[in-house]
Order: sequence, then C-alpha cells, then structure tokens
Amino acid sequence: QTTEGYWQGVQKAGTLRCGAAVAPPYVMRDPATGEYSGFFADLCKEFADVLKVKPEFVDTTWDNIVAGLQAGKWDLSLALNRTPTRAMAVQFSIPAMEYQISLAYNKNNPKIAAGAASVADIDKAGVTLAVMSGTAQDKAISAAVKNATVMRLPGNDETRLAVTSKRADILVDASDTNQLFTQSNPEWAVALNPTPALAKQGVAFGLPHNLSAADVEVVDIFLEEKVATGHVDELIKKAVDDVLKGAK
Amino acid sequence: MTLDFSILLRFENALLLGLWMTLKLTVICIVLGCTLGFLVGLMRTSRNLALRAASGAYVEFFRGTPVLIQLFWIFFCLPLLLGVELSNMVSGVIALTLYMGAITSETFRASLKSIGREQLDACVALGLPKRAQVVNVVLPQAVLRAIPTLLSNCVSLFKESALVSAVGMADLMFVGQNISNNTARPVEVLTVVALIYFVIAFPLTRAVSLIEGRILKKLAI
Amino acid sequence: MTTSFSLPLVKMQALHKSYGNGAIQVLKGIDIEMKPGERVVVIGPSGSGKSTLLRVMMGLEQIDSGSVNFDGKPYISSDGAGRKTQIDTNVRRSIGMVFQHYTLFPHLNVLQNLILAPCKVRGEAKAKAAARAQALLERFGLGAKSKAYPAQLSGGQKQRVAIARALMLDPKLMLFDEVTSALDPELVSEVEQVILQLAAQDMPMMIVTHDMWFAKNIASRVIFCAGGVVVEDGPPEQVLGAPREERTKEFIDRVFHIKQ
Amino acid sequence: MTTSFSLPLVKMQALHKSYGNGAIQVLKGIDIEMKPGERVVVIGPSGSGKSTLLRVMMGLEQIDSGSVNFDGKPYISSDGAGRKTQIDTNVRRSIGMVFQHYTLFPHLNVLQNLILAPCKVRGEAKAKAAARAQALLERFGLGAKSKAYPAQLSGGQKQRVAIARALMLDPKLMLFDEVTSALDPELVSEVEQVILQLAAQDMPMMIVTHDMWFAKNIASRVIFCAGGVVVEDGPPEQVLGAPREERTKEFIDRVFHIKQ
Amino acid sequence: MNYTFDFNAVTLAPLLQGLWVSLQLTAAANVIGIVFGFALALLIMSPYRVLRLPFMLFVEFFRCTPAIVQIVWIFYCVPMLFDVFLDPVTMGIMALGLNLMAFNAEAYRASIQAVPREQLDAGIALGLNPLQRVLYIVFPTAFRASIPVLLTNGIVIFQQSALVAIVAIQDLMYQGKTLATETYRPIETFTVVALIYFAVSFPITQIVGLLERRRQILVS
Ligand SMILES: Nc1ncnc2c1ncn2[C@@H]1O[C@H](COP(=O)(O)OP(=O)(O)OP(=O)(O)O)[C@@H](O)[C@H]1O
Ligand SMILES: Nc1ncnc2c1ncn2[C@@H]1O[C@H](COP(=O)(O)OP(=O)(O)OP(=O)(O)O)[C@@H](O)[C@H]1O
Ligand SMILES: [Mg+2]
Ligand SMILES: [Mg+2]
Repeated sequence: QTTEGYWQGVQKAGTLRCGAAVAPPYVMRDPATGEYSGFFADLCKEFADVLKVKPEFVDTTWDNIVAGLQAGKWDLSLALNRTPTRAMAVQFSIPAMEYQISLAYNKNNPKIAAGAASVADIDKAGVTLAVMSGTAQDKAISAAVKNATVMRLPGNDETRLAVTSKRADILVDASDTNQLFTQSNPEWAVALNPTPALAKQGVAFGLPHNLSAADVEVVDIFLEEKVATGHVDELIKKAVDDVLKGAK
Repeated sequence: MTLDFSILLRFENALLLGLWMTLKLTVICIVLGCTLGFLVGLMRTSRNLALRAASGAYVEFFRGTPVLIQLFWIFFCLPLLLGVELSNMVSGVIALTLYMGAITSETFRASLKSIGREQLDACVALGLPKRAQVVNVVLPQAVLRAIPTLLSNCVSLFKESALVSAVGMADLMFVGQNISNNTARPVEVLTVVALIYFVIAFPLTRAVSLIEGRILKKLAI
Repeated sequence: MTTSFSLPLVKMQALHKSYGNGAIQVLKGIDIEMKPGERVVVIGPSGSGKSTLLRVMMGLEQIDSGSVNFDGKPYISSDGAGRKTQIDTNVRRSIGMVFQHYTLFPHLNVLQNLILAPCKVRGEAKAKAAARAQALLERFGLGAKSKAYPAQLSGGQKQRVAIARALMLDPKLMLFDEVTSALDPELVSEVEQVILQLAAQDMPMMIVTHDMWFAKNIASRVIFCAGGVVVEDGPPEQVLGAPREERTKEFIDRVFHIKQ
Repeated sequence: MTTSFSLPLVKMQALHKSYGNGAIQVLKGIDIEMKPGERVVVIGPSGSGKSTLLRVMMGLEQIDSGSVNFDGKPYISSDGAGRKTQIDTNVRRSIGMVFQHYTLFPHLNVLQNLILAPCKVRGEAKAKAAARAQALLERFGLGAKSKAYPAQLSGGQKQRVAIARALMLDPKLMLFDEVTSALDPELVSEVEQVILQLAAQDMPMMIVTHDMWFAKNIASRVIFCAGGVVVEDGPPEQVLGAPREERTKEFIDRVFHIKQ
Repeated sequence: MNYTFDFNAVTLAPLLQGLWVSLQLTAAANVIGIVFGFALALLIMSPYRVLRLPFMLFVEFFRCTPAIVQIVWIFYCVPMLFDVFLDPVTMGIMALGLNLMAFNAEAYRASIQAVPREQLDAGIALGLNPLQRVLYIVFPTAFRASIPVLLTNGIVIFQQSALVAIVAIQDLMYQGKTLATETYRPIETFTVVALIYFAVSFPITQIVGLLERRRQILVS
C-alpha cells in the first residue's frame, strides 16, 4: 500500500488532538478543571468515538488556531469559520452550523446611539470595538469599519474584560457567544444583530492542509449526519443551558 | 466598586493546577537552561573562532529579541521548519530553555572571567595537571561565584514563564484570565495571581542577597 | 642534592622576552648563572622586568628566544623563529613560586590548599600529605589554622601558607616575587622570618624585594636589572652598599633613602 | 598667623572614641597639645587608632567624650551622655587632610578637583581659583596635568594633586594618613618631597607614616600610640632612636628592622 | 523540510508603523524610568522607615511579578477600580514606565551605595556641606556608574514592550501577529519581526559593552 489515510495514523497514535480556543457556547473551558465543553467540543468527542480513539484538547488562542494546525500541533481545530483566505492555508469540513456576528455593548454607554441598528451607526471615531484577534469576526469587522478603532485581543477572556472594564465600547463576537454574555450580565449588557448582516459563514472543523480528499470526506460524512438528524441543534441547546446554569 | 475575594475559593484547585504548570515549566527549564548555559559559556571563551561566533550569535539573538516573539516563533515556526510535531509542553520547554541558556551563559562567562589569572598561574606553579586545574580550581570557584546571579536568572525565568499563557498554555496566568472571564471578577483574580507570583519570587530575591553576602565573605572578593 | 657543586643550578642564556608581539621588549638578553645554595636578590625599577624574569623561570611565560638549563638539564628553550617555547614540565615541577598577591585557592581551606598539588601531581595518599602539611604548618606557626579558609587569615598568614604550599612539592629552587609588598608593615617580618628560616637550610632562591633590610639579610648575591638587562651583579655589600654603576647608585638612593 | 606662639594650635582633652556602640574602644583618653609650626608624626601598631585619631581631628567621626580646641577656639566636644558630637564646621574648614587611598573625584579633571571647594565653599571666582590652582600645580611639578583626569595619573601624581587640593583652602593644619603606603616604592619620594617642601614653610602637620626615613626627616616630634593611648611622646631622636618605653622599642625594632 | 518561504507576504509598512509605536513606548517609559527612578531610589534609601517601607514594597512588587501580569492588571483593573480612562498608548507607557522605574531605582541605589566612603570623607575634609556633597560628588559619580545598567534596562523595556500587544496596543508585536493571521505566513512574519527587534537592540547592547569595558579601564 502506498498511502495510508490520515485517520488511520490517528488511530495508531490512539488520540485525536483537537486545538481549542475559547468561545462559548462553541468551546468552553472549565477553569477549575481545565476540561472542555461546548457543542464543538462535544462533536469532537463524538468523532473520536467514531475513530475509537481518545480525544485530547490542546489549549490555544484564536490567534494561533490556524498556525497551530499548520504546525501540526493538533489534528483538527474546533469551531473555525470557513473563509476563502483561511482555505488557502488549511482545509475545512462542511459547516456544522451557520453563524452571524453581533455587537454587544453597555446600554449606558453614551457613545452608542439608542436606535443603533447597523454597523454604520456605530462606526464613529472614538468608538473602540473589541474583537478576538484572528477570528472570522475580526476579519469581518476590520473590513466593515472605517472610523472606529478595532482592538484585537488574544482571547474571549480579554475581549469581555475589555468591555467590562470599559476599555472598549463594543464587543464584536459570534451572536451565540454574545447572547451568553448579555444573559449573564443582564444589568448592563445588550447586543444587536446589525442589518445588513456582517457575515454569514459556516462554522466547521479546520483540517490540516495536507489531508487527502478522502480523509476530508470522512469528517464531512460524519458531520452531515449529525446536522441532518438535528443532533447538532440538541448539543447547542445543551451547551447554552449549561452556561446559563453556571452563571447563576 | 466592591471587591469580593471569596469567589476565588471556588477556584483554589484551578489556581494550584496553573501554578503547578508554571513551576513544572520553570524547574525543567532551569535544569536544562543552566546546563545549556554552562556549555555555551564555555564555548564563548573557547579558542575556536567558529564555536565562539556561533555561541555569540545565539546569545545575542536571544538577548536581543522579546521572549514573546521567541515563544511565537518556536511554537509555530519551528515545527514547520523541522517537519516534526511538537506538543505545547515541549515547545514551551524548548523556548524557555533557549532563553534561560542565553542568560545563564552570560552569567557563567562572567564568573569564569572573574577568576583571576593569578589563580591559573598558581596552578602552573604547583604543577597541577590541566584536569585538576579545571576540576579542582576553576570549576568550583566559577560555580560559587555564579550562584547569586543564577538565582536571579531563575526568578526572571519564573516571571517570563507567564508569557506561555499567550500561546495558550494553561499556566497560572492563563488559568487566572480564564477564571476572571468566567466570574467577571478580573480585579480580584488578577490581583491574587499577581500576589502568588510575588509570594514565590520575593523570598527568592531575598535569598539571592543573603547568599551573595555569604559567598562574597567566604571568597573575600 | 645530587648535583655536584661545580655545576650551575640555573643557567639562563640570552633570554629575550617581549609582550604584544614584540611591541614591548621586556627582557633584552639575560644571562644569569646560579649555583646551588645561592640566594639571589633581584632589584630594579618598576617595569624593569623583574617579575617577568621570575615568571619565565617558573614557565609561566613564553619567551622569544634563549634558553634556560636547570640542574644540568635543558628546561626552557625557544629558537626565536616564532615557534612555541619548549618547557619541560617535569623540570618545572622542581621549582616553587610565591606571588605578591596571595594566590591561595579561596574555596579550599588551608590544609586542602596544601595537599591539592601533592595528591594530584604525585598521587600522594591524602593522609600522608596531610601529615606532612600539618608538620609544615606547625613549623611556620600556623598549626591551629589548618581548617581555616584563606578569607579568615591575615595577609601575613596567607603568605606563610602560600610558602608552605609551594614547599609541599619539595622544590629545588624557590622564587619569591615581592611577597611582602602587599602586607601591612607589621606583618612583613613574620613572612620574612619564614623565608630566612628556609635560607638557613640552604634552599636556593631567587627573590624580588623592595625591602632593604630583608635584601641585605637574605642575599648571597644581588642583581640589579634595568631596562631589560643586568646592570650590576655582585655580593650584597657591593651592590647595595657601594654600587659600581651610576644607575645602581641612583636607584638605591631613591628607593631606599639610605644615604640621606 | 595671628595666634601668639605661646597658645597651643591644637589641644585635645580626654578624647574617647569607640565603634559599634562601645564594643570596640579605639581611643581611650588621648591628650595631645600641639604648638603652631610643629610637625607631629604618629606611629603605632596597626589598629592602634592612628587613623581614627586623624579622622576625629578632621571632624569625620563622632566621639564618645572629650574635646578638641583649635587655635584657641572650641572645635569638637561631646559630653559623653550619648548626645551628638558638636563640631564647629567653620573651624573644620581650616584643617586639610590627605588620605591613604587617592580620594580625587574621578569625574572631575585635576583643575576641577582643585577649584571645586574654593568656588563652592568660599564662593571664590572660577578664574581666580583656577589661577591659584595652576600656580600650585606648577609648584608641585604638575603644571602640564591640569586637564588630565585622575584615572590618567600615576599614584604619585594623584597624591600630589590631593595635597594641592587640600592646600587650595589655605589650611592652618594639614593631616596626612599614610599617604605613601599605597604607592610603588619608586613613587614614594616624589610625594614625600612635596610634603617636605610644605614643612620648610612651617606648615603645621600631623602625619601617620610607616616610612622611617620620612618620619625622621619630617618630624619635629613623634608620638607612639598603642592600645588607644599615647605611650611615648618626644623628639624624633628619642622616640625613633632611643625609645624609653619597652613597647616603643619593640615596635620600632619589628617594623623598622633598624637595629639589626 | 518541505516548506516554501514567501517573504513577499510580509508587508513592511504596518510593521514599521508598529515599530514606531514600540519606540515611542520605549522612549517615554525610559524618560519616566530614568527621572522618577532616581526619585524613587532616594525614597527607598530614606532614613525614615515610614517613608522607605511603602516605596520598597512598590519596587519589590514590580521586580517580583511578571511584567505581563502588571500590564494586564494596569490595563483592566485600574479603570475598573479607579474609573480612569486613558488612551491605550498612555496606559502602556504607564505600565512599562512603572516597571522600569522599579528596576532603575535599584540600579541607582546600588551605584549610590557604591560611591566609596572615602569620596564623601574627602568632601567633608574640603568643607563641602551635605547638599554640596550630594550634588557635586554623589550624583555625578553615581549617575555615571549607573549608565550601563540604565541602558541595559532600557533595552529590556524595549523587548518587554512587545507585551502590550496582548492588550491590543498596536506596537510591532501586535502588527506582526495581525499580519501573521492575515497572511497565514507566521514563519516569515515572526522571523521579520524578530529581526527588527534584534536590529534595534543589538547596537545598543554593543554600546553598553563598550561603555562597561571603558569604565573598567578607567576604574582600574
Ligand atoms: N601581560 C602583559 N602584557 C603586556 N605587557 C606586560 C605584561 N606584563 C608585564 N608587561 C610589561 O612588561 C614590563 C615589565 O613588567 P614586570 O612586571 O616584569 O616589571 P617589574 O620589574 O616586576 O615591575 P614592578 O616592580 O612594578 O613589579 C612592564 O613595562 C609591563 O608594563
Ligand atoms: N568604621 C569602623 N567600624 C568599626 N570598627 C572600626 C571602624 N574603623 C576602624 N575600626 C577599628 O578601630 C580600630 C582602630 O582603627 P584605625 O584605622 O584607627 O587603626 P590604625 O592605627 O590607623 O591602623 P593601620 O595602621 O592599620 O591604619 C581597629 O581595631 C579597627 O578595626
Ligand atoms: Mg613585579
Ligand atoms: Mg590607618
């Protein structure tokens, strides 16, 4: 035999290494135990079951989630948005879900007009937008704003900290992620889904560049079924519930 | 705003786990880094020009660039270049060991240089063989003189190790930020994290001055 | 000693030595013959090459050209063609040297300083070397100090230990380079007494000193060096008391103030 | 000088001084009277308190009890009740001191070293002070060195500059603490000649030295201190040549080797 | 190795912009560190315990905690605790400046204490009053003696300034990270960034070495 499939190699190694950067409810990390949850983490565990190997989560940041995949530090990256530029560096599975970007902010913040609805409404000089560096929302918002300042921070922790500490005015993140944030800070945090939408992209597994079409297909077929049966939606609901429960 | 440090009690284990990672990383890199530093220190005083140039370039480069960029480079570039997979832990160890090696090699070089020529003259006058000169005279003095600075280097390494959080290693700093996000209590968490670093580093710096005094007295330098 | 008395112990011939690739000529042709039992005191202005001469004798320096024979055997030689100086390390072991600045090993105690060389060079048993060392220390009034570290000793004690250390290898010639000039005036005599004690046992030695009294009392012969050559060479009464050369006289007057 | 010749220039009374809160008693009751024009050489074993005595005179040290009068005026006093020593800084300005280790200011050149005090202390004009300084330097054979930095000078030159610097304030008393003992033997005499030159102009001085020849040539009076008290005090011929006290004799023999 | 390099992807313009910010941060932090570090040194050497202790604690705290913790703390916790909002670069300068102040204060203290006692004795013997002694003897010698350490600390702060990228100040490191994620060319980008840092630091370290060697010759 000339070429052995990538996943056979993973089976030989016995562990499936998943690069994980935090973005609730997609990927969450329990600070007390260091364990991962969230629906993409769950999907990963299920894929590991299919391969009959143990999943292993490798801590990383959004900045490095593509670089780490390129560097062979893990076998797949969790919750990666499908964008053309990324596709030149790594491969993608089919999307597990669609996502869109929302803007979360402090409702007492005078810089944000009451009726703000579009990106243009908030795109003013002096307004700071916090975003996780290297994410799809980073790319999208950077392309969309002209006057506001984009503040790129390494992770979910820092972006939320920036808005909480008023270092930034608006938190640009996936709408699901932001929803969790506003729900756990109901006193002051609100979110808006800008119209027209900033980006509608699929969220998928990122896969190494050198994977063969057959290897990619393994993941695609796995996901196809999970999406079609509504299993993914169940997982999302469970993750959101977990977060909201934890916040209380 | 009102501060509430009690929420941290819930995360005692997490902080300890992060600290454990920090300490593990620090200790491993101290051992490897000192060994590397000693060898490089010897190379830098060698008569061989190539050895001297290579070791000099290594030291100057690592002392002349931010540790953060060294970490990024070793985490994401080295595996690509070498074509091998390196785990986070291995990458972290490589990066911090190279950093530690560069700074300790300077320490060893200085302590080797501080052994006066008279000591070597005395060795020759006593007819000591080369091996005894190195093993019984030069080495013990060089190590003794290097100890205080080596300890300071260890404290520096301990502090610099916090940077691995930026490449996603779950050390004390990383865990701290993680908790602060989950609890929305950054002030309390970050303050406690800073205090933990302080509580470990401060006694070490005190020890440095104590030991320095002793060694200076003993060697009457 | 096995040498017959007619043979010279040291025979230096046309020694040339420079520093910095010939930039600073320090020894410009030194010929000295020294008989066994002689105690040669070398005096001369600062920078005249006295220390260099002793260091060459000890095999610590390369030479440009010339040769030294010791005890009838060739010891140091250089053909002047830029090749490395040939030094016979076996011969070198029969010469001991004490320096101006106490060069004890600071991390070893007195006893360890004394037995390091015998154990490492001659493979002597530790216990035996320690016994010899203790005896030497007693003789020099340092019996109680064998466990002390150099930093705990006075300058005079350090120099006496340094002398004892050199004697542990039973040298056939001792070199002393201004061994008292870093000492407090009061400590000078305790060190000089020890050297005088050695002299009484006919130990051959070459001594550089600025101490007039000591020079007079220890020398069997005095050599005055200046500008890298031997200017005057003779018994102490002559060189120190009634020098024949004008340069010697001028130097003695200036440094020793004795004539005023 | 305005003082009448019968008045003492310095009058120390019952000086007591200890270090470490009384742990080390260094001066145990010193009474010395010094007449104008006298040149007092102080000798004594190491640790006997000679430097301490000079430092007290210079107002550099607190004392436990006793007093010093200078030129008829109270200068230093302490009541022994643990209160701070009273030092009259105006009187202090009429005393100059030169130390064993060259204490030139390394960041100033020779001229700047000399004019610092006159300009800052007495508010003298820079040009005038510089002219005086240059004249002094010429007198000491250092005319060409006024722009040099201390690191570029030999030890002997440094000490001569230090002496010139002290003289810039026209002191009525000069203190010299082993000013030649850190020098190469050859450089000693150039410094001693400068001090002898001052002596020829009747400058009152107190000198600590271990140089026998210098002591004999400069002293109008020699004081031997030991154990914190004055043991013997008299003309140089007596104290150095035929000491009356056993301790003085023993010390002179040991340090100066003169009798052998 | 089957990697093909493509340095064309690395556009220098944003990196140089970032370098400019890094240099500004470094320069401003150094001004703070050199000037206020000296005042701090005097405070930690004060004869009064009540004055000395809090400032010693300040110095030790900055010397014994990671710079990244300090930066993150100052960036997020200071606004939350004290309700002050300064622009990011100012905050960065503050964080780096405070850090450098602590290290420079130590350097000053060491060299002030290293002024030999004899120098002060000579000052007294020449009739200089205490203020004049400090002004004309202690300051000049101590300051000169600390120059190599101050320069070294200055370079270290230039390198530490890379940490502000983590709080999104647009310095060289930040621009490098952005470029690396935009182009997916981390090797080339990080290599160029490292070389830029090195190109700035290296000449200064050489100067420090030179100064130190010259000082040793002067002192001996
Ligand atoms: N390692 C060296 N490199 C260059 N020049 C040297 C070295 N050692 C000595 N010299 C020079 O050689 C000359 C002779 O020095 P040496 O130490 O032999 O003189 P000396 O007679 O012992 O003087 P002193 O009485 O001061 O000890 C001096 O001019 C000195 O500067
Ligand atoms: N600052 C100090 N603190 C404690 N003890 C001191 C101090 N200065 C001097 N002493 C002690 O006081 C004693 C007298 O010292 P001093 O320097 O006056 O002696 P000295 O006669 O000048 O000796 P030497 O000939 O060695 O210069 C010594 O025992 C010394 O150890
Ligand atoms: Mg010499
Ligand atoms: Mg003294």
